Amino acid sequence: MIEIIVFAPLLAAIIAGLGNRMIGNMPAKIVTTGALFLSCALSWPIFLGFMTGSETAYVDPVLKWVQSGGMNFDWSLRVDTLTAVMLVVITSVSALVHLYSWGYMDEDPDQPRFFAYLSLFTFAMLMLVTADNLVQMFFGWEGVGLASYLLIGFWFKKPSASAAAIKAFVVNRVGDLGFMMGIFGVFLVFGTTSIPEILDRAPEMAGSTIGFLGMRVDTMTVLCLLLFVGAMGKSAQLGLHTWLPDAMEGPTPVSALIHAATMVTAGVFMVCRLSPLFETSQTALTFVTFIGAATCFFAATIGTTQTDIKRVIAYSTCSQLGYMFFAAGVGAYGAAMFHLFTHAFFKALLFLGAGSVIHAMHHEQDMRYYGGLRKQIPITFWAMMAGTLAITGVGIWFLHVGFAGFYSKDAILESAFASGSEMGQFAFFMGIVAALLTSFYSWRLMFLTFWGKPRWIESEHIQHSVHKTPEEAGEDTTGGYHPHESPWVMLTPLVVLSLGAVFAGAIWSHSFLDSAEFWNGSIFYNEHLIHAMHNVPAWVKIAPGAVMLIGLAIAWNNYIRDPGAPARFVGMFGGIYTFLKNKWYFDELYNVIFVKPAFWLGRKFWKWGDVGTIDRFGPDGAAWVVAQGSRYAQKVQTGYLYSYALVMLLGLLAAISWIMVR
Amino acid sequence: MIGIEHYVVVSSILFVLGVLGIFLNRKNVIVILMAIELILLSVNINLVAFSAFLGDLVGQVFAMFVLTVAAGEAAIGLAILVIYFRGRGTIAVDDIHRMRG
Amino acid sequence: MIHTIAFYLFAVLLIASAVLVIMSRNPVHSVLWLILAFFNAAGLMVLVGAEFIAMLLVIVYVGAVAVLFLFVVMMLDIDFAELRAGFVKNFPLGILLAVILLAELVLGFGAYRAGALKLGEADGTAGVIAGRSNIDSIGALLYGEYLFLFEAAGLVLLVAMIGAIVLTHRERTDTRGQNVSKQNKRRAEDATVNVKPEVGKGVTL
Amino acid sequence: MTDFSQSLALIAAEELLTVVGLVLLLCAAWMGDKASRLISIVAVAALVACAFIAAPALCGGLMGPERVAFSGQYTADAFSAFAKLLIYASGIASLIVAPRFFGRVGAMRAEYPILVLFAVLGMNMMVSATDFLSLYIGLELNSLAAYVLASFLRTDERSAEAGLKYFVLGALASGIILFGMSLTYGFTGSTNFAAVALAMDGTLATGALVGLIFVLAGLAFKISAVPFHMWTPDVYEGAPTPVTTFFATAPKVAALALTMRVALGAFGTQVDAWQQIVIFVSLASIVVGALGAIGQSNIKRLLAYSSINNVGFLLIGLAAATQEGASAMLVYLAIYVAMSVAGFVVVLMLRDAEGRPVEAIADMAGLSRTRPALAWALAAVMFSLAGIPPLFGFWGKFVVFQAAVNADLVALAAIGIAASVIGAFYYLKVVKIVFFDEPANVVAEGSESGVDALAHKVVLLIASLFISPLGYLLTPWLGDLADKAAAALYFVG
Amino acid sequence: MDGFPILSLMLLVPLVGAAICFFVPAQTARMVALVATLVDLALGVVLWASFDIGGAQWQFVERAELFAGFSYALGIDGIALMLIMLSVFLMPICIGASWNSVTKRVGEYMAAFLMMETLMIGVFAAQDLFLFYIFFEAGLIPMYLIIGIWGGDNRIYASYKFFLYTLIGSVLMLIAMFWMVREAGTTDIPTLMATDFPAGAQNWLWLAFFASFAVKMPMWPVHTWLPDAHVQAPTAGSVILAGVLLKMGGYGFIRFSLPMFPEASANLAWVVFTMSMIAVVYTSLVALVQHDMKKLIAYSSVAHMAIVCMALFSFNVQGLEGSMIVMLSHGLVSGALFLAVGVIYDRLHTREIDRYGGLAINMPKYSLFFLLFTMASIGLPGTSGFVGEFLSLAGVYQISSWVALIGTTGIILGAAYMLYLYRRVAFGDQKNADAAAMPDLDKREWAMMLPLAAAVLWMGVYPESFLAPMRADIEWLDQRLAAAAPAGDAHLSEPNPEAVAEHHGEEAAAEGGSY
Repeated sequence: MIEIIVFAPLLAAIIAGLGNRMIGNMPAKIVTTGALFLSCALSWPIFLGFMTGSETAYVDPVLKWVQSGGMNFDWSLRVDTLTAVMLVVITSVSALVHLYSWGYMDEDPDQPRFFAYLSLFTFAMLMLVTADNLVQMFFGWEGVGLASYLLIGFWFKKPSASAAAIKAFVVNRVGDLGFMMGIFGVFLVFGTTSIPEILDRAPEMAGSTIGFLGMRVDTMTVLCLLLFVGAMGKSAQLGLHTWLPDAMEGPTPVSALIHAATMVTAGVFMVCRLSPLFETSQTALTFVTFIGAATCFFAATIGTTQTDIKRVIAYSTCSQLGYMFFAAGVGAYGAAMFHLFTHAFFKALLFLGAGSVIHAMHHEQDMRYYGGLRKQIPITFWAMMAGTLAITGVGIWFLHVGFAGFYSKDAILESAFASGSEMGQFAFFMGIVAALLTSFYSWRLMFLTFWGKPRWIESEHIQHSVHKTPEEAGEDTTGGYHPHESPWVMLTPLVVLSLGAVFAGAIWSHSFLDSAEFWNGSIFYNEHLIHAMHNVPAWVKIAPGAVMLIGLAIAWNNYIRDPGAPARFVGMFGGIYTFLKNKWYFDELYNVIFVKPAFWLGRKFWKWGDVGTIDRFGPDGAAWVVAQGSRYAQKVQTGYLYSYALVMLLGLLAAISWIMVR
Repeated sequence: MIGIEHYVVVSSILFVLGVLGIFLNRKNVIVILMAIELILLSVNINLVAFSAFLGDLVGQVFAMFVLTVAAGEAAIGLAILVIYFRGRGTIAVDDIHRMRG
Repeated sequence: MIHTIAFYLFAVLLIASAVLVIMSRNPVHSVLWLILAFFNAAGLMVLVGAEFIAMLLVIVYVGAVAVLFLFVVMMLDIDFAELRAGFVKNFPLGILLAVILLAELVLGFGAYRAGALKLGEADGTAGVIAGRSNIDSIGALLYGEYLFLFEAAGLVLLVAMIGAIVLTHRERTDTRGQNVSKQNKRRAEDATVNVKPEVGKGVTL
Repeated sequence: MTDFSQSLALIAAEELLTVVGLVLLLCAAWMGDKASRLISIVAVAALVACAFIAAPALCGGLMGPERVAFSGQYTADAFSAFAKLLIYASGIASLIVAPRFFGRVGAMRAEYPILVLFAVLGMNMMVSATDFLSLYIGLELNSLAAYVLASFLRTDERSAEAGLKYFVLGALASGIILFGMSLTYGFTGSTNFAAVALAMDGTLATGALVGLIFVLAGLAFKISAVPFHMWTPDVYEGAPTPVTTFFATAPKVAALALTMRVALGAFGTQVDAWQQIVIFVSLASIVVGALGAIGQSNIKRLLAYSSINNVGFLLIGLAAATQEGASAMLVYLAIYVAMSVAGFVVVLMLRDAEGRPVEAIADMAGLSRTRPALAWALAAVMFSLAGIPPLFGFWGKFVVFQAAVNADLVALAAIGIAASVIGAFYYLKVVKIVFFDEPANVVAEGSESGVDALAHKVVLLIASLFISPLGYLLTPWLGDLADKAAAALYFVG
Repeated sequence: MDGFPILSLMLLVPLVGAAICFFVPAQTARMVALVATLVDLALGVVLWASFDIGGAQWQFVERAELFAGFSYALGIDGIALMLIMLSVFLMPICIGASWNSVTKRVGEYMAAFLMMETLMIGVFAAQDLFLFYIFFEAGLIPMYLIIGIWGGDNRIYASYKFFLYTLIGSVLMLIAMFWMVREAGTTDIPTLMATDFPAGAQNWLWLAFFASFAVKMPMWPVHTWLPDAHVQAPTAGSVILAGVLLKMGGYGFIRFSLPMFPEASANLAWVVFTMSMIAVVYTSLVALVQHDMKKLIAYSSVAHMAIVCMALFSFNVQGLEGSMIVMLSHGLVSGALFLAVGVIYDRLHTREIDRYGGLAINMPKYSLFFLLFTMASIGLPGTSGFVGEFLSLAGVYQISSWVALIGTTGIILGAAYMLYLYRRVAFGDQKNADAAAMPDLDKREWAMMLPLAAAVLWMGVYPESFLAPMRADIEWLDQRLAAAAPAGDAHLSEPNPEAVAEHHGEEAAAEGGSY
């Protein structure tokens, strides 16, 4: 069964990818989407089985992979609760995205390729979550990276798209360096890469020290941190996040699937999967918490200033991932996974909704040129509304009912507070601020897009479509453009995901958050924390809802009531605005620190090192010396008898002298 | 008493003079040929002197062969010199350097 | 005593004439100095009792080789005035090297101290046969033990002869030899021919 | 010691050569230059016959007193037989290639084969010499013939100049050797190698050492080792190409064999005295030979420098001063002869459209397209000279360096082999011009027909096959023979 | 297959083919070469199939005292088997790659290639020290001619550099060999591998061998011949150069330096590590700024080979097996990349990266293959590159975390330059009309690419096929090195990691066959 789930997408990808233009669009779409729905259909029973406790964890070996000395790892599929959760998330979102793409990519000439990539991605992601050893996880890890690369660069004619693709791959590789080093370290310490064995033996290694880069450090800390670097890269955490916003160059369904719902959460999954390992190092956990909290705040600040609808959602994703990490960091792995689960639904929903908007707006992505779309595309509007309500965590705390985000986000914030550590407190406050910002930018997005007057004519895309310039259009700010609601293949996923965004929290919050039986040992389950979480002060429970309302209010004020307010704000705090607008200047910084020096060094090494030094003093120098010697040897050969005789005499003299002084 | 060392010194001087004659001469090749004869002469003196002082006639036989060969050598040398002169019209040592390098 | 005086006389003359051989501007003079050197060398050889070699030296060298030199010098018909004078550039270096070589030779043998030279010991098989002359003993040796080399030396001379002939002999095209049979076969009608040259054109012979 | 008649039997080859030479001389005098082809053929036949005479001594590994003639002046042992066979082979090759070369300028003269025969005779004496007297006579017999051969194209200025230079410097070298021999004679009391070796055992008067140095220096001239090499390029260039072929092979073999006999035999008890000098000379020869060759534009000159370079490698074997080293030198010599013959035959086969010889390397550009077979043969020669396996030239270096290492001369071997890379420079240059450059269309296209051309091809084919990888199949055989020869050299009776 | 001289036959087939090629017209020569290489490939398959995994260490042994001083001794172990397979696998592809692109002097070209094949197989199959050397050095000649005759504009310089660089590297090795043979009294490689040379001499011998293999490998800073040679060589020449010739260096380390001089290897490992670390970073950065496709790939080869070097001197099974897999993988991948360059070079006759662009539009199949090989070069899991690099670096980490860290940066930089290359070639706009008009792969090119792609994936997904034959040999080597192996820098404190690792190793071995 699990084999079918995992390999059906691969098979579909191969058929669609290699068949490509030979088999045509429709068969490719049918094969891939069909495979995904099949996988999805098979995944839910497994998940539900774990929920009800009728399934138990098992490992399904597939094929021998590598056996080298003591280092053995094989292709095998592991199924347990954690995997099951990921299975449903991946297959469901992927299936819906496949379906959605039928409509979204309808006019694209390269559809088989697109669907093949999507299915390939799904396969890789499934391999990641079913991994029984770290190396297979790494396989999936890189496999999704590849798919991400391909899909970001799907419109490869666009220079920005291919640049973004490379950036995504290379930045991820930086994380992978950590991951690989982590695996090496794990192998060195435990002599295995099998996850269960590592987790079994992790506690007994706690407290030992190891030499690393010439320092003596705590073994478990260094291992966890190395592995976590990998997670940071994949999950776009502070420092290694720069690729994620650029990844929005890919088609929107891709953003929904990969850069919101699944791939970017792989880091969280990894930390949860290895939670017993991380639990052995408090330092590592503190670091995880810090990074998560910092990212969650930092990404949210940027999100408030972006005008590209997808970028806003991208930073939002980044920020939400921060939540998950600090949840994991304080030990609330269940909460982290739960947020991952709910986030998958509402973030995919938001992206697909945004895609629908973009589709309607003739590929215009700048929110400044939207406005008043509520009436034109009502279903999309309501779907987006569901997503926004979910992400901002709307709910009624004392009744304990609300949208999906309400359950998961509140649980995270509460557990952070409840953890009692200083870093937990820091994370809590960061989370609260981020929640405010989340509310603000989410509503800002909604208001700019769906409320107010149409500002479409300013958009070049629209101008292109209606063949008018703003001057020609005159008073009609729509430019005579009439957005249409998307086709049903696109709306159906929206509706389904909306259901998830609305109800997922309520349905599964108990299982994820409070049920040790549900997790059944697949993650580290901290009973104390759960207990403490339920007993946090009331203000802690109220705070998220309160800041959500504040954020909503600010957004309403700025974008509905007083559209001039943002400009005034910019006038007052120009510095901060520019700083945020330019994403804290991370790209520029990296450009100066890494990219430019790399090219500069490369050129130096080449021209000055290889050509100027090694060749010059090596082979060319030797050749020069030889040529010089040759010239001299020829000069000595004057052709005159007496000089020949002289040389003979000199030789004779030298020999005699030598024999005399010997 | 005149010992063998006297003869050796004389022949050494003669030998050195012969060598000098070869590489100091720039004027004409004939003198070089004569210098070679001087060298051979020095060898002959050596051989004969050693032969006498050793009481062994092989040295003198050797000297005879040297003499013979020297005659042949002179003949060949002069013949070569003649054809060289026919070709180039000069026997100045300084001019003999068409081939070099 | 007379032996010593004779030695020094011959030695000094030998060296002096050798110096003049290589220093003379005129090759003819050089040849003459060479002849003198040979004579003196022969004298030295007589002093150590090698009369036969001494005579041979005079006969072969003075009689043959030196004359050959003279002959060639004359034959080549060189304008000696044109020959650039003297030892140029390398002279000091050459002298220096020569002096070093000489010093090393002399010092090397320890020859500067009388009686210091220790010769090897001959096995005695080729000594002077008791009661017979130098030439007699050499003859016995040469035609006995060294017969093979003697023959080979003959070949050396043969080769030298062949070589000299091969190199210098040339069929001269500008001389006319006499061909008797051709002369005899010649008839008058072949010898004369009537021509009628045009005016002003002359006759082609 | 043997009696006189037995001595005469031992020198059968020399006798044959003498008689044939004299008879041919008569023929030449009688029939003139018209008979030159016939004389050549007879001369070749004589050399072949000589080879058959020499072969048993080698194959049987003969040595010892019964191979010594004329009370120790002459030794016809396996060692001399090995060298003689190489000399005969070289002589045959240079006789075969001569008519075509000289024929073009109408200078094929009957004396050429006769002089070659006498030169071979002289070399026979050299390699068999175990006495300074026979050494000297042999050397001079060879040298005089060689001087004449060098200036054989008497109308060619370069040939005359070559002869003159060769003569003057050769005479100087003979003088040096002679002076050395006279000193050795005086300080040891004998001219016989065995006796000299015996007398030289132990500490020695400086005079004898000086004599030793003089003798070796003179021999160094004959093998054209640095710094006594200066004549080589000029003479090789100036001499007619068949003669150069001869010079590069036979006299080198003879002189080296002689050097070995003198250094390891007569002066074998004084290895310490000359080993360092030989090491220096060998390295200097390798480097100077290689450096000198790089700038050359004339292929004959280049091959001359190459021979200097090769002598350097050979001397590494001598520096080892072991029986293994001697054996290695002989193997190297055999291969060297084949390489040189092949190289010069290729040069001889290069003609421009008018039939003039081509000597400029630049004119050989693109030869691989106009004369592919010739080009490949030349490439094989060049790579072989450079010592690149799988060509047989590598084997020569191989055994020599192995001998050096086994004699604990690791540093010498390392430096020597590193210096050999310099040599690769110019060998590659030739290959580059022949294969990589655009055809210069100087060399006439197509292969020629006729008996002479066929003879060239046969010689080239044999030599090329020998230096090709197939040569390795001969190694056990060659090595065995060289071992026997070296054993004879080291025989202490 | 007992007693059947299959190795000799494999040497002979291309040799005979080469001889024939000299004398036949162009098209016949092509066919002859193809048939000869395919026959050799078939023989290789037979060889692999009849190789007894877990059997004797040396198999298919042949011995004949044909020569003086050394023997004609052939025989292979698993390591040699794999490298021979690589050679025979790449050769038909090389012939195919030259099918149309070589038009002048075809017979000689094919002959040179076939000779090359004989020599390559000879290097890996030789069991005699000197026989090995002869094969090792002889390869210079055909390669010199291939670069020099059929190469690019600056071929003369490149061919000289190639020849002299590699020659000077290897001559010192010969002297060391003499010394070894004298010391050990045999030229038999298996015997020498088990000979303990005096520790004092080992360092010098090691250095002499190192000089040769470092150049061949090539290691920084003696790598500069490689970019030139690659750039100037014809496509097939580059393929064989990168694919097999570079492997001779690695093979030399694993066959000679390590087993014969274990102590010296341990003492001087720091040299290798330093040079390799520099190489990884240095050459990767240089690759990043190249404008010439072949040069870029050539520099990437240097970086990859640096990882091989590191891993070889990590003194553990993972490092050794990893380095072998990297070598095999690099043989396939860089060969394939050069082939890919050749495909477009044949069409446009330029290697300037900027002249291309947007090839994914008009050459989608080509772009797919190119992508696959790019990814394999980057070391994407699932391709051969990953298995090798992963094992290698895992091995290196056990000895030094610093070296492993620097080595692992190679995977970042590798991704950067390769993707940058791919982007400039396959992505973006079609800047040049002529590049945009190039047709996609034809059948011949398909037939060349497909086996390579299949092999790359096979090795990535199921490397067991390649690891299994080598396992026993690597273990033997590991045991040989055990006494000399330096301790890693980890020094894990309690509990005792060795005991744990060993215990686990046995367990895993016991379970090994159950899947």
